[in-house]
Order: sequence, then structure tokens, then C-alpha cells
Amino acid sequence: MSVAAINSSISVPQRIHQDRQARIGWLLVAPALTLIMLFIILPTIAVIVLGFTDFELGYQSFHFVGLKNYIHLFSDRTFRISLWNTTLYTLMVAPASIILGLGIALMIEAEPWAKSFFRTVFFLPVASLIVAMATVWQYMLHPTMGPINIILSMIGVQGPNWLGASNSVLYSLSIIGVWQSVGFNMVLFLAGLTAIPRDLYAAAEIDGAKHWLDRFRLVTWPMLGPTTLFVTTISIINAVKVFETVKTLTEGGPNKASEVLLYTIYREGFVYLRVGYASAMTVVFLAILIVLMLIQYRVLDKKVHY
Amino acid sequence: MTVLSLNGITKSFGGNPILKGVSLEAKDGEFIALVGPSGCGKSTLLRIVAGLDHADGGDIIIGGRNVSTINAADRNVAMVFQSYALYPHLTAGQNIAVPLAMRRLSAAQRLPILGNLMPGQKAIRTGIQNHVQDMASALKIDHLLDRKPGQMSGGQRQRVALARAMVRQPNVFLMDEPLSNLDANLRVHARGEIVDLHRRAGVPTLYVTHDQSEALSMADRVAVMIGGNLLQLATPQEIYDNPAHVEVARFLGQPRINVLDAQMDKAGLVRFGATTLAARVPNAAGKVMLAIRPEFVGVGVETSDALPARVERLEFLGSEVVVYARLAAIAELVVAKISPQQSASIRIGSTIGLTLPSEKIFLFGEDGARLKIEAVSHAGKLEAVR
Amino acid sequence: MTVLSLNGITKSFGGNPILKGVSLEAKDGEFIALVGPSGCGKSTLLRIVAGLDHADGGDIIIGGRNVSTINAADRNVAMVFQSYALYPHLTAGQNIAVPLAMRRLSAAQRLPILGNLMPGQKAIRTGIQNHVQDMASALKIDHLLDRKPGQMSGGQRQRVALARAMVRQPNVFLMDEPLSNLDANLRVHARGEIVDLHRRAGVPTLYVTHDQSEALSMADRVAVMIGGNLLQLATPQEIYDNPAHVEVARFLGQPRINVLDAQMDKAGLVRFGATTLAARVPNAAGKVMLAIRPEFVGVGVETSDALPARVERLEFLGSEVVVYARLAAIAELVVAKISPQQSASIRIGSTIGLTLPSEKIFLFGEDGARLKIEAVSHAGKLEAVR
Amino acid sequence: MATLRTHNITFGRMIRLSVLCLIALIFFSPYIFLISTAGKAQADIFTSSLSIIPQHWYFVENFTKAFDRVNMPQLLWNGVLVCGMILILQVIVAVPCAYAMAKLKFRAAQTMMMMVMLGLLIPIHATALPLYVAFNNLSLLNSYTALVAPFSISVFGIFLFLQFFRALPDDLIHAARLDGMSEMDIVTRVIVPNAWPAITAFSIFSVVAHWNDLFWPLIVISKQGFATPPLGLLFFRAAEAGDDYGALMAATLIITLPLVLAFLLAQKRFVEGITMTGLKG
Amino acid sequence: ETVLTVHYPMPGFFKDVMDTISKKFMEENPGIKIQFASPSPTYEDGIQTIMRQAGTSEMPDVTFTGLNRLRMLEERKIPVDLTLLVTKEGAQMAEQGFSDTILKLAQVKGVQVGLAFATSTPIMYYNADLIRKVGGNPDVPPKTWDEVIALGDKIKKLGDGIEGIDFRWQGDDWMFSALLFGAGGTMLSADETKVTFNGPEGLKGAEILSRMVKEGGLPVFTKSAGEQAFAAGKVGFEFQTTGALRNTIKNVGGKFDLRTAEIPLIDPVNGKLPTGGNAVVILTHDKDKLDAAWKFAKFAAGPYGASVVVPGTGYVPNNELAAKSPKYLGDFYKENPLFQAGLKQMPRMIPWYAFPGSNGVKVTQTIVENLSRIVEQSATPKEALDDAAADVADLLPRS
Ligand SMILES: Nc1ncnc2c1ncn2[C@@H]1O[C@H](COP(=O)(O)OP(=O)(O)OP(=O)(O)O)[C@@H](O)[C@H]1O
Ligand SMILES: Nc1ncnc2c1ncn2[C@@H]1O[C@H](COP(=O)(O)OP(=O)(O)OP(=O)(O)O)[C@@H](O)[C@H]1O
Ligand SMILES: O=P(O)(O)OC[C@H](O)CO
Ligand SMILES: [Mg+2]
Ligand SMILES: [Mg+2]
Repeated sequence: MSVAAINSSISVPQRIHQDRQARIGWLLVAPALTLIMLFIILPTIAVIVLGFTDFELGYQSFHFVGLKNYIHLFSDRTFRISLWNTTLYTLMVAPASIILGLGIALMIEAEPWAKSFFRTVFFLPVASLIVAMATVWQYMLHPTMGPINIILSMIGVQGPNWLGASNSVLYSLSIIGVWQSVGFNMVLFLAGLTAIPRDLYAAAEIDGAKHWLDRFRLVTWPMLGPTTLFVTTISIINAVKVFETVKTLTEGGPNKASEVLLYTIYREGFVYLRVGYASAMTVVFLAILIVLMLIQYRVLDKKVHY
Repeated sequence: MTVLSLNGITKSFGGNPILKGVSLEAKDGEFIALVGPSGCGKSTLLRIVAGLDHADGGDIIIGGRNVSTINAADRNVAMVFQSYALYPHLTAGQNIAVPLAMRRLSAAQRLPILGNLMPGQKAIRTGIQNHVQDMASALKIDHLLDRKPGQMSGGQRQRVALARAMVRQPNVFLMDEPLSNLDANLRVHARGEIVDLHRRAGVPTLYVTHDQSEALSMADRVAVMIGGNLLQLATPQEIYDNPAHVEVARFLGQPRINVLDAQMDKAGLVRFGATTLAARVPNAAGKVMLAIRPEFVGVGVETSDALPARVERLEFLGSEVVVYARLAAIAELVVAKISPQQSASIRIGSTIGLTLPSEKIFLFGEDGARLKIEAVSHAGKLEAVR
Repeated sequence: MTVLSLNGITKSFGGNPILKGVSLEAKDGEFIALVGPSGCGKSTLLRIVAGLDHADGGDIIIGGRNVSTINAADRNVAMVFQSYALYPHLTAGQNIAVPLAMRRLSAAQRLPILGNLMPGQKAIRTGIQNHVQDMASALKIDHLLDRKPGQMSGGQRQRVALARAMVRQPNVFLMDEPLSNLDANLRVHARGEIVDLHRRAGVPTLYVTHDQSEALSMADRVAVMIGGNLLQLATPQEIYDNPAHVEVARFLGQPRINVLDAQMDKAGLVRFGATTLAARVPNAAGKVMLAIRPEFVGVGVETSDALPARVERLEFLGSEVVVYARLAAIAELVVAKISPQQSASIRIGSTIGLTLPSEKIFLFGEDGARLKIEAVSHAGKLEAVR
Repeated sequence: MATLRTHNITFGRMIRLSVLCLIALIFFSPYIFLISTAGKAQADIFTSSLSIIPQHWYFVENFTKAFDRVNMPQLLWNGVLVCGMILILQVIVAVPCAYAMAKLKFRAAQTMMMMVMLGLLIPIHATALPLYVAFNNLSLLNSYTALVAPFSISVFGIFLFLQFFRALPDDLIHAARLDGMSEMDIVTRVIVPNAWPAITAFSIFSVVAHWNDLFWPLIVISKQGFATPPLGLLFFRAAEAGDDYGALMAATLIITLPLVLAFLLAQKRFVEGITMTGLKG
Repeated sequence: ETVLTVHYPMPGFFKDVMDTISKKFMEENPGIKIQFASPSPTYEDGIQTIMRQAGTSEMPDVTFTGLNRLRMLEERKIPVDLTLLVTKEGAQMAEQGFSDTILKLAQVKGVQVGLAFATSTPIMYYNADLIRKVGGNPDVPPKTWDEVIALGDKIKKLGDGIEGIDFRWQGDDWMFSALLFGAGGTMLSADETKVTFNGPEGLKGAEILSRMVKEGGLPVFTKSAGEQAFAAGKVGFEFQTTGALRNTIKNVGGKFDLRTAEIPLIDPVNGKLPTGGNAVVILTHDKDKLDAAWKFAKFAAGPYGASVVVPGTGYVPNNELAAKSPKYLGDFYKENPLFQAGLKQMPRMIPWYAFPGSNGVKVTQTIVENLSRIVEQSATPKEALDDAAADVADLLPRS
């Protein structure tokens, strides 16, 4: 009786129906859930656990060392530099690639000509192997024979030692980073743009928004809000995850000037083989990502959705 | 005074002529409904008048000024869109304020943050606020000013869109099916509101709809556009009672007008099937179309002076009944609208007698143009000659 | 024979009662139209009958079997959706074949490529093909069978959706506003088609619409649902001429019925403003509502036995004119529907005399329920007592 | 009458086109040097003069060398195989899951949503260490399994499909249920055929990411037989240790081309797909 | 048939060499099949790969390890101790050219970890055309760092993006060792407890480096940028391993007159040079495989192997027989003067110092990072060396 009373708000047919849906639902979700557990959740837990150990690849046993790894992190100059470099890199690449991506998308969208040509050119870097293109970039940025510096010298400018000097290497990597990610952002913005109802532009024009900048402020920008949020999120995550260019072009040098988080983690883990310590770094890296995203969604999400 | 005039507007899309020379004049304060089937070019015409699109040929004159080459923003034309096209990220109040802000504030004053520091900006903003408030009161949407479009019902959105369009006293008012997103009851109600509003504002209005009852009930004059041509522009009554073209007659009236193929000889005898109508129409021999509105078709018992027809369908509509009956002689379906009382004795499958009062008959030529009947041989019913 | 019966169906969403105990019986071959304002729960009820949603309480009996706990797929109920819900990736023919394939072919036989190798599969597929072909011929969509929904017009899609629903001879046929996506002309035409089809198939049909003229013209019986209650279920004529509830009266009829607040005393005298109607209604003193349909309101010149009213708006609708006039005595708006001829002399702002024939008057109690008038003191017009 | 705007060249458009072309040129310039270098003889590459047109036409030699020095067909086949398997698995796993989350009402849907959000935040880089240790212990390093398995689940895919399915009308699924389809039928017969725009968009994301991925193959693959294109290229680069750039660029071209072609073919659907998936927000 | 999986680093230098050697080996030993694991781009990558794979089924049977990383392997007890095998061979080893000196190159604390396969010394490459242009005589290459720096400066002053010197300080500590050992210094004290590279010898070396930057036209090149610039004819001197010789010859083509010479020594009398190169190390403990691997190791490191390695790369012969016998390389050196610089330096070769403990890789990185500060002129040689010393001291095993 009491059971019936508890469930009285749900009728029998409804419960049968709900059970059926739940069963099917579980069935459909099960493979994904299993794999998420196996390849995301468990390894993450493992990383957290390993962060408290002195596990080293090649040695068979390990010990729990408590917070030692984390304490060491604070005094690790490389880690600090790496954190700072990653921040700088992100601060350069994310905004630049978002703004360029938006600008290019706007121009392509407005341009009746050769849309797909431009789309392809800008997407090319996204689709290209960065390992391969790194070689080209290394050549382009060669301090003496690189086309960039040769062109610069033609106009009488002494080009910097792009990848060789510690004061310019991060900028060089950022340029490559922007080059790599603009196309991706552009495609997302293009998609966002096509979804804006034409009527809104017509309304804006009739309301007196003569200049395209007015229409941009009145319609395009606010309507792109959700896209921009998504693009920003992706851009930041990708910038924080910079690895390939560093690995193939600078190996973190010179003098750690291009040492970035993932590369440091990779080096600690797979070069120095200090898995425990690298795990502690990874945990910090994850924490940074999560905090970034939380801030984003807290602060921005409310503003862009209507 | 003519406030809006269109002279021979033509437009084609990719070689397809959509507008084939549309001319139209609207007097001050006039409400013109532009009706026509879907795809006939109504929206295109409206967008050309607004300046959102540009004609291939022809001129647009608003308030005496040829605006053909002028920007939409500078035409001072207001438009209400079918989708309302409210800015989803702005509140109702902000939406209504946009056209005022765009016109009254300079580019510098509109800047996001800096703008606030510009001299004079405060005063203008307050002015705009007040104006918006007044408009909102007039349309009874004061309480909605802080809501965003997503939080409003269709009817409310429509009113906000109207307010945004009206707030700046435009030269011309354009509306593109503003009611088509509302449900039936709300639609009838909103009609009244728009007419009221129009009357108060006194701005010439071009109102696009494909709903004939909207056009007939709201407009001072109705323009019927079909296939890129403006077939007739006249008062609702005139256009209903005196259609200039068979398509106009077909388009207006619910149920649709009955159109029967007929043959006219030199003597003015109109024959369809074995039936004859003696009419005098100058120089119009050959195929013609004979048309009569359902409400004028007489329904009675089978008598010698009525056309026998078999009832195929009865549609009860509350205050009236629509009878679908097939003429025995020519196997054509004729629709009649009668009162429920009259219909009481009629059953599906039974044979009835239809009378077509000749003074209510329209004749159209093969090209669809109306044929003026100068005289009918005998008044009364269309005679059945067996 | 009763084929479908609903017994006290209740349903709430998040604590909001949407259906408050709806009961209904449909006889074999009966066409029941379910009408009501938007959001009253029509679609919800239909979905519950289909098994797509489940009631909180009550039973659904189809063909004598209580199907309340049975899967949608196993109820053998067909449904046509407002959006048609055709599979966009399949041709019309394939769309129509789906319900047959799902029922006739085993899971193994349905496998994409392997299925073709299963024994018996060929024969069944041919059977299905033929069946689809027959259905298509019946609905005159043979020529569309190879097209995908994206390549069809609204009317064509609707027919394919009908075909898909009918092809498998369901126990019950459900339609949720199948015509609402069509344009006005097509809609009128499609009504006839659906009625025809229904007649041929002879399957009991529950047809949801919010268009009253659809309901009245198509249905054998009309169920009016308002606020989660089924207020009346009767033939169109009965429901129009004899509404059981003021909301039913209000919902059906275009323009809407006039409802005037009035007071009734023990003696049976109904007063509104300074006007009195002497009627005999058992035990019904207090506030009442007096209602009369626009087509029964008499419009004439101001005489002593007519109620004086000022014309506020005239709506020309072609075959008729709707007059909005405000009663001088009680400042209430009354709507009358008259013929264009009658309206010729009427101008906005002029004063006219309205007569309300007392035999056409409905009385409703304060709760909206109809009050039966047993006798009226004098026939003829409602008397104006000054 | 003057026809305003429309498609004729205005001043503003000229500027826009020039800017667009200039940026495009900048973006494209690495490819100009890539192609030009692929056609140069070894001794012509590192010269102090800036010449784009090769002095000696060396394309054939360089491409031949690229094919000779690394097992290019094997490399490309590995790339295709790995990306293909990853993509197929991801779609097979993500589509039913996203469907259930979007259209079925059950409590786990919310839990799943949390998992997906969490998963979106955790890159492979973070979990690489324990995964490596695990694969190592299972003796699965240097295998296609190691390359494919960690990516068999794409939370991004689930997220993307979820957005897309939410926009699919419920009525479509209702109709399918009434037509007698089981939920599995619905997934395979209704959802998948209609999810092509989303699947296309996702495919591009997925293939681009995994074709180009260096991080993971670098960790788990040490045998050439399993090398994916970037790893192979890295090896090739090392093998030519800063000398035979012509052949290296030829190899780079060979490996870059398939993806660029794929994008060229699919780009329209790609943009459509993203639009429809509501990824833009 | 026994299948041996062989792993090697720097395929740029060794791919062709390995292919040739294994082919010949398989011809001579039909029962053994050699298959190659994916080569590692550098020694550092190589050692990481091996350490990650140690003990797993992925571990190759044979690997070629940088001479400075043998110690790391040994400390983790990864390789097979070859001492017994060598002893068993007895005199035969010497006959095959494996002198005690040569064997020592691959010993760690008395344990024979491997057999030296390719050995190298740092040499000087120079662009004779540029030297001529600034009035130098390319036939009399500079003998001291001062001369190098003076010429470098002149070359740099030619302008047009031409640089004076490229010195391979990046990557690892090897070239620093060349300066340090050349001045007679050591990395650590003899008992390996104290850092000594920041002593006076080290300081002299670092100052040379610093002066090369300030006065000799050494720009901050990345490894490949420097190589490319030199090959393009834009750099006067290049200091790096003789192992890169064959590639450099190919890259330069006919663009300019390429020459090589011995590297200057700060202390021309006592100065030593680090031995670069690698040794073949056996990892498999499987009985059959071990036999086959031993055969292969001897073959590769033996006279035939050397005779392939030397002309194919530029490494100096690690096998005394190969160097002397006309059957192998006797005539080669006469005909190829460019290859002689390395050969001439052989007497000065001492082991490339391997740091003790588990942080070897990191120690090397620390030194390189501090060198980069010198090259970038962001620290004085003293500051940089002291910082490096302090960091390295922390990374050494505590005892
Ligand atoms: N930008 C365009 N490019 C090509 N054809 C167009 C364009 N705009 C409109 N058309 C075509 O012009 C014709 C008229 O379109 P328009 O929108 O004016 O019709 P409408 O009368 O407003 O119809 P509806 O009642 O359906 O709104 C249609 O056939 C349409 O396909
Ligand atoms: N799944 C649901 N969750 C919560 N509320 C719901 C749900 N489905 C329907 N409702 C609510 O139930 C009410 C009835 O909905 P229903 O769709 O049945 O109305 P309807 O009569 O079909 O209206 P319409 O004519 O607009 O189609 C509405 O107020 C709706 O908001
Ligand atoms: O190339 P090798 O074998 O001469 O070794 C020398 C060092 O690795 C060069 O930095
Ligand atoms: Mg339109
Ligand atoms: Mg509904």
C-alpha cells in the first residue's frame, strides 16, 4: 500500500513506459559510457593517483610520496616558465585567431565571388600536417635565408631571429598558431553567419543602420554571441594545448623560451620518464582548463544566450 | 495627395521576370492591401519599395522625391516583417528605440562605452526613452518593455514589431504578412488593431497578405497581383463586385467563384453545355468564361427553369452551408452557398435545381479579361434550354 | 459498434493538469473532430491514444482491448502529423512502405544487404510494393512515388503522409492538424479529400484541428475541448445550434458569438442594461450570459423596438459585411453579419437599430453552462424597454 | 535606372577583395614554398636568393625519393586505416548515445551529459601517461589497437550529434514508433540517414584531428609498420636530417594532399553540417 | 630462422649504412633475419624509446645507443653484459680490430655494455670561398680560436646576411665538452661528487663561446638553421661532428669550396676531445637471439661495418683493422681529404662524459639551456656556468 502511495503520482502505464525508455536508453548509452569510463575517467583518476607517487618508467616499483610532487612544482623554474609561456601564448593566439577568423568569415560571407576558394585557402592550414608544415615554417622563418627575412630586408628591415632567439620564439610560434587555427574559427563563424535570419539585416537597414559597422553591432555581433562563445572556448583550449609546433620546431628552446605546459609534461613523462611528477603537472594543467571553462560559462554564457 | 508612387517597376531573378512593370499610387493616409498567390512577387515589390532590393527598371517616388537610388536607411520607410525580425538580444524597449537611436544619435554617440561620455547624448537618450514609452502605451505593451522577444507570445511580438515600425513616423509603412504567424482568433483581433493604428498614424500603408479576408476587411484599396502583374487596384467592394480579371475574381471570395467554360457566338448567345445565356457583349465571339459567386447560385427543387445537378458534398459551416453539386448537363462542379435552413432538405446524392441569376454573372474573355455585358436579353434566371 | 473509447484520461505536466478526465467513444467509421484553442491539450490527448505518451489515469480501449500499457508500435494506430513527419531520406514510395515492411518483414529480413538473401523476403517485398502502388493510385500520387519529401509541395507531402497512415488499415486513425501547413485554397480542397478517404476506409478517426470550419465541415461529431475538459461532443449542427457551454458557443462561429452580461431575476426576467427579456428558465436567478450569433442580429434603422447602437467598424468580406456596433444603453460591442446590400446604407459613426430575435438567443449561467429556456414570453424581437 | 549594389564592383568591394586576397596570399605562402621546394634539387634549396620557380625541375626525382625512402603507400594506408577505424567507431558509439540523450527520457541522460562535459575538458594529453602504462602492460603498444582504441569514444562527437538530434523534430521519431520501428530501427533507419550533414561535419573534425595527430602515435608507436603519416614524416625528416628538403617537401605534399582534397569535396556540406548541428552555439 | 629487431638513432646518418650492413650480414648468415624498428631521430629520443620499452614485448633485441647514454642503460640493468662473451672470444676480438681502447669506449664501470659502432669527434668545417674573400688563406686553416674569431668577424662584415660562425651548442652537451675538454677540464670531479665544469677550464671554454657571439659573428641559430645557412654558403665556419660530413657535402653541392680541418683547442697540448657516436647494445636475453645478436654486433662494429659507416657518414673508424687495412679504408682516406680531419684527431679522443644517476637527460638539458643564455648574451659565461653547476649539483645522486 505504501509503495503504491509513493508511486501514486505515476500511473502504471507511465511507469512501464518509463522503464522501457530507461532500459533502451541505457542500452544505447552503454558503449559510450563504458568507453568514457575506460579512456577518460579511469585514466584521469589514475593521473591523480600517480601524481602522489614517485613512479618512474623503467623502474618497476613506486612509492606514495604525498604532496611532494606538488610542492616541488612550486619551486620548479621550468614549470613556472612553462606556465607563463603558455599563458602568453594563449593570450596572443586565442584573441588573434578569433578576431582574424571572424574578420575573414565576414569578408567571405559578404563576397559573392570565390567563396569556396577563399574558404579552402584559409582552411588549408587546419587540414595540413603541422609536423610537415613545421619544416616549411622553419624554412620561412630562417633568420638569414628565410623568405620572410629576405622580404623584410628588401624593405630595409632587419628581421628578427624568429625561432632562434628567446625573445622572439614565442611570437613566432604564436604566428604559426594563429595561422593554424584561423581557418577553423572561420568555418565556425561562417556557419554562425549563415544561421542569422536575413530579415534582421533588412530590419536593421530600415531602422537606419546605414553603415555596415552599425549593422554589425546591431545584428551580426549579438547574433554571433553563441558562436563566439564556442569559438572562444575551443580557441583557448587549443592554445593551452599547444604541443606539436613546439615539439617539432623548438623543443622548448632556446633557454626554455618556448617551454609550454604540454611540452613540459611530455618531457617530464616521456623523456625524463618521471611519470609521478608529470602526473602532478597534468593535474594542474587539467585544473587550469576546468577553471578556465567554468569562468567562461559563468561569465559569458548568460550574456550570449537570449 | 499622392505620397507613394511606383512607376513600372520591373525585376527579374536570374532571368525569371518576377515583376513585370508594376505601377501604383497611394494617397496620403491610404491603406493599400497587396494580395496575390504565393510567389507572385509581393514581398519582392515591398523590398524594392523599402530599398532592401533594387528594381531592374521603374521609379519609386516617396513624398515627391525619387528614391530609386537612395539607401533603405535614408528612405524613412518603416517595415513590419512576417517574422517580425525583432533583435533577439534586445528587450522590447530597446528594440523599439533602435530606429530612433540610429537617427537621432551620431555615430560617435552610439559607441558602446565612449558614447556615454559624448555631450548631448544623455538628453537625446532620455528623449528616445520617452518616445518609446509613449508608443508602448499607445500599443498597450508598457509591461513588456523589459522582456526579450524570446519571452513574448506571437501577438506580443507582433505588437512590438509594430511599435518599432511606427515609433519614428515614417513616410510610408510597409507590412509583409504581419499577421500570418498568429493564430486565427488573434488574427481577427489584430486586424482591428492595425486598422486603428493606421488610422491614427495617417501614414500611407502597403500591406502584403495572401489572406483575402484580411485584404477586403482592412484596406481602403486592394491591389491584386498575379504572376508579376497588378491586375486590379480598387476598393474592396469594387474589386469583389466588379473584378477586372478572372484571376481576380478567382482569388477573392470564399468559397471560390464558379467559373464555367462557355462559347459565345457573334449574336451574343453564350452557351455552356446545352444551356444558353443571351447577352450583348461587343466584339467578343469565341471561348469565354462564365463566372458566378457561390452566394448567388440559387438552390431549389428540380424545376424546368433550373439546371439539374447532383449534390456531391455538403459543408456545414455553422452560419452557412456550402453545396457542391455537379451539373447534369456538362458534368461541371458548381458551388453554392446557402443558409442552414435552406439546406435542411438537401441530401448528398439527391438532385437539385440550380439557378444562375444572369445579372450576377460575369463574363471573361479567353485571356481572362472581363467582358462588359451591355445588356442581357431577359432579366431573371439563366434559362435552361434542353 | 464502439471501436475506440477513452475513459477519464488525465494527464499533467509538472503538476499542471492538462487533461482533466477526458472520456469519449468513437463508433466504427466515425469521424470525430477534436477542436479547442491552442494549448488545451488536443495533441497531448492524441499522443496518449497513440501510445507516444502515457496518461496519468484513465483507460484507452481500442477494438475492445485495453491498450493503456501497450507500446505505440503494437497498438495498430495510424497517425498523421502536423509536420507530416515523412522520412526525409526516403522516397514517397519507401515512406509509404515503411509501416508495412516493419510489420510484415522479420528483423532479419529487414537487414540492409543480408536481408535480401533471406527466404521469403522477395515475395513479401513484392506484396508490399503492390499494396503501396494501390494506395498511391487511390490517393493519386502514383507519379510522386520516386520523389523525396523535399521535392514535393505541401499538398503532395500531406497526401503521402495520409497514404503512409492508411496503407496498413489501422484500428484507429489519428490526425493532428494535418492541414494547418497548407495554404487556404489547398486546405479547402484537401478537406474534401480527407473526408472521401475516410469514408472509403471506414476507420474511426480522431481529427485534431483548431480551425472550426474544418471541424464543422468534416466531422460526423465534433468534440470541443477547452481547458482540459471535453465540453461537448455532438454533431456539427447540434453543436452550433445548441451549444452546451458558453465556451463552445464562443469557440465555434465566425465572427464570434455575441455574449452580453445580464441579470436574471426569479421571475425569469432577464435584464441587460435597461433591456429586458422575459424568459422562463427553471431555478436560475442571478448573473447570466445572453448570447446571440452575429448572423441573427437584425440590423435596421433606429426604431422604437430596436436597440440603438453606434457603428464602430465595418468589415467587408465580399459576400458579407460584419458590423461592429456599440449598444447605446450598455456600451457593449455587438457584432452583426449582414449582406453587402443591407450594409449599403450603413456608415461608420452612424446610429443603427439592432434587433435580437429572442428565439435565437442562448442563455448561459455564470459557470458557463447552458440554461434551457422553456418558454419566452413573447415571440419576435427582444423588446427594448426604455 | 541605376541598379545599386548587387553584384557589380564597388569601391568598398574592391578594398574587401584586395584585403581578402592579401591575407589569403599570406596564408598560402607556406604552400608556395612547399610546392616550390618540392621541385628543387638538393643543392638549389639552401641558396641565399629567393627563387620560387625551381632552377632545375626536380619534382620527379623528389617524389621518387619520397616514395623510395619511406614506405609511402604503407604510411598513407596506415593513416587511412587508423582514421577510418577511429571515425567508424566514434560514429557507431556516439550516434546511438546522442540519440538516447536527445530523444529518450531517462535519468542516465543527465549523468551522461555531465560525463560528456567533463570529457570535453580532458584532452588525450592529460590521460596519455596512464593510458601508455596500461597499453604497455597489456603488450598492446605498436598496434593499430593502441592507435585507435583511446579515440573510439569522442565526447565531442556525442556533443555535436546531440545538438543536431535535438533539432530533429520529435514527430519524426513518433511517426517511426507508430510505424512499428524499434529504437534500434529508429537509430539505423531514421537517425543515421538524416544525420549525414552532422556526420560529414564530424568526419572532417575527426579525420583532420587524427590524420594530423603526432602526440599519441609518437608515444605508442615505435615500429615503422604502424607509423601514421605525421610520425612517418617525422621519421623522414629525421632520416633526411636537415638535408634533403626537396624530398621532404614532396613527402609533405603527398601526405597533405588527401586531406585538402577531402576538404575541397566536403566543404559545403561541412559548413552546412556545422550550421545544422548548432555547433555555432 | 632467428629474427632480430634492431633499433637505431639518427636515420639521417645511418639509414643507408644500416641497410647495407644488414643486407651483407643476412647474406653471410642465412639463418638470421634483421628487421628494423622505427629509428629515433636523435640519441636522446633513442634512449627514451628504449627506456620506455624496457621489459616490454616492444623492446628491440638490439639497439644503437649514444655513447653518453650507456651508463643510463647500465644503471637500470637493461642491456646484456657482454663481458663474458668478449672473454669467451679471447684473442679473436683483437684480431677483428677490437682493441682494448676501442672496447673501453663502450664500458661502464668495467661492464661491457656494448661495442662502439660509430665514433666521432667535433671538427671544423669552413667555406673556403668566404675565407678567400676576406683575404684569408683557406689552405692554412686557423689553428686557434682567436684566429677563428678574427676571421669570423671579417666574414660577418661582408654583410648580405652572411654570418661568421655556426657552433653546434644546441641539442646536448657534446660541443661544450669539446671546449671544456679542449681546455683540459672535466665535467665532474673524479669521484663524481662535485661539479667542476664551472672551473677555470670551463670558464675559458664558455668565454670562447661568448666571444664567438660577440666578436666572431656567431648568431643564435637553431640546429637546422645553422646547417642550412652553412650549406647555402652564408656562414664562414661550422663546428660540429664529423659524422655530418657526408650530408654536408651533399647539401653544399657545388655551391662553394667546402673544407674541413681539426678543431682548435684552448690547450693545444693537453686538450682532449669527446668521443661522439654510438655503440651497439644487446637487449635480448633470449638464448637463440642472444647468439644471433652477438654475431650481428660484432659484424656491425667490426671492420666491415666500419668500412661502410666511415664513407657513408664521416664518422671515424672505431675499428683499428678497418682504419689501416687497404682492404677496408686504407685508400679511402687518401682519396677523400675532407674525411681526414676526424681521423687526425683520434689520438685526442676521450669518452663523452656520462652523468651518473637517473637525471642524466635533465642534466644535459640544464647545461644546454645555460649555454643558450651565453649565446643570447643574457648571462655572462660565469653566471651561466655557475647557475648550470648549481642546478646540476641538485640533479646528481645524493650519496
Ligand atoms: N533572391 C532571390 N533570388 C531568386 N529568386 C527569388 C529571390 N527572391 C525571390 N525570388 C523568387 O521570386 C518570386 C517572388 O518571390 P516573393 O517572395 O516576392 O513572393 P511572395 O509573393 O512574397 O510570396 P509569399 O506569399 O509566398 O511570400 C518567387 O518565385 C521567388 O522564388
Ligand atoms: N512534454 C511536455 N512538458 C511540459 N508541458 C507540456 C508538454 N507537452 C505539452 N505540454 C503543455 O501541455 C499543454 C497542452 O499541449 P498540447 O500540445 O496538447 O496543446 P494543443 O491543444 O495541441 O495545442 P495546439 O493547438 O497549439 O497544438 C500546453 O500548455 C503545453 O505547454
Ligand atoms: O653525431 P655524433 O654521434 O657524432 O654525436 C655528437 C652529438 O650528438 C652532436 O650534438
Ligand atoms: Mg512574401
Ligand atoms: Mg497540438
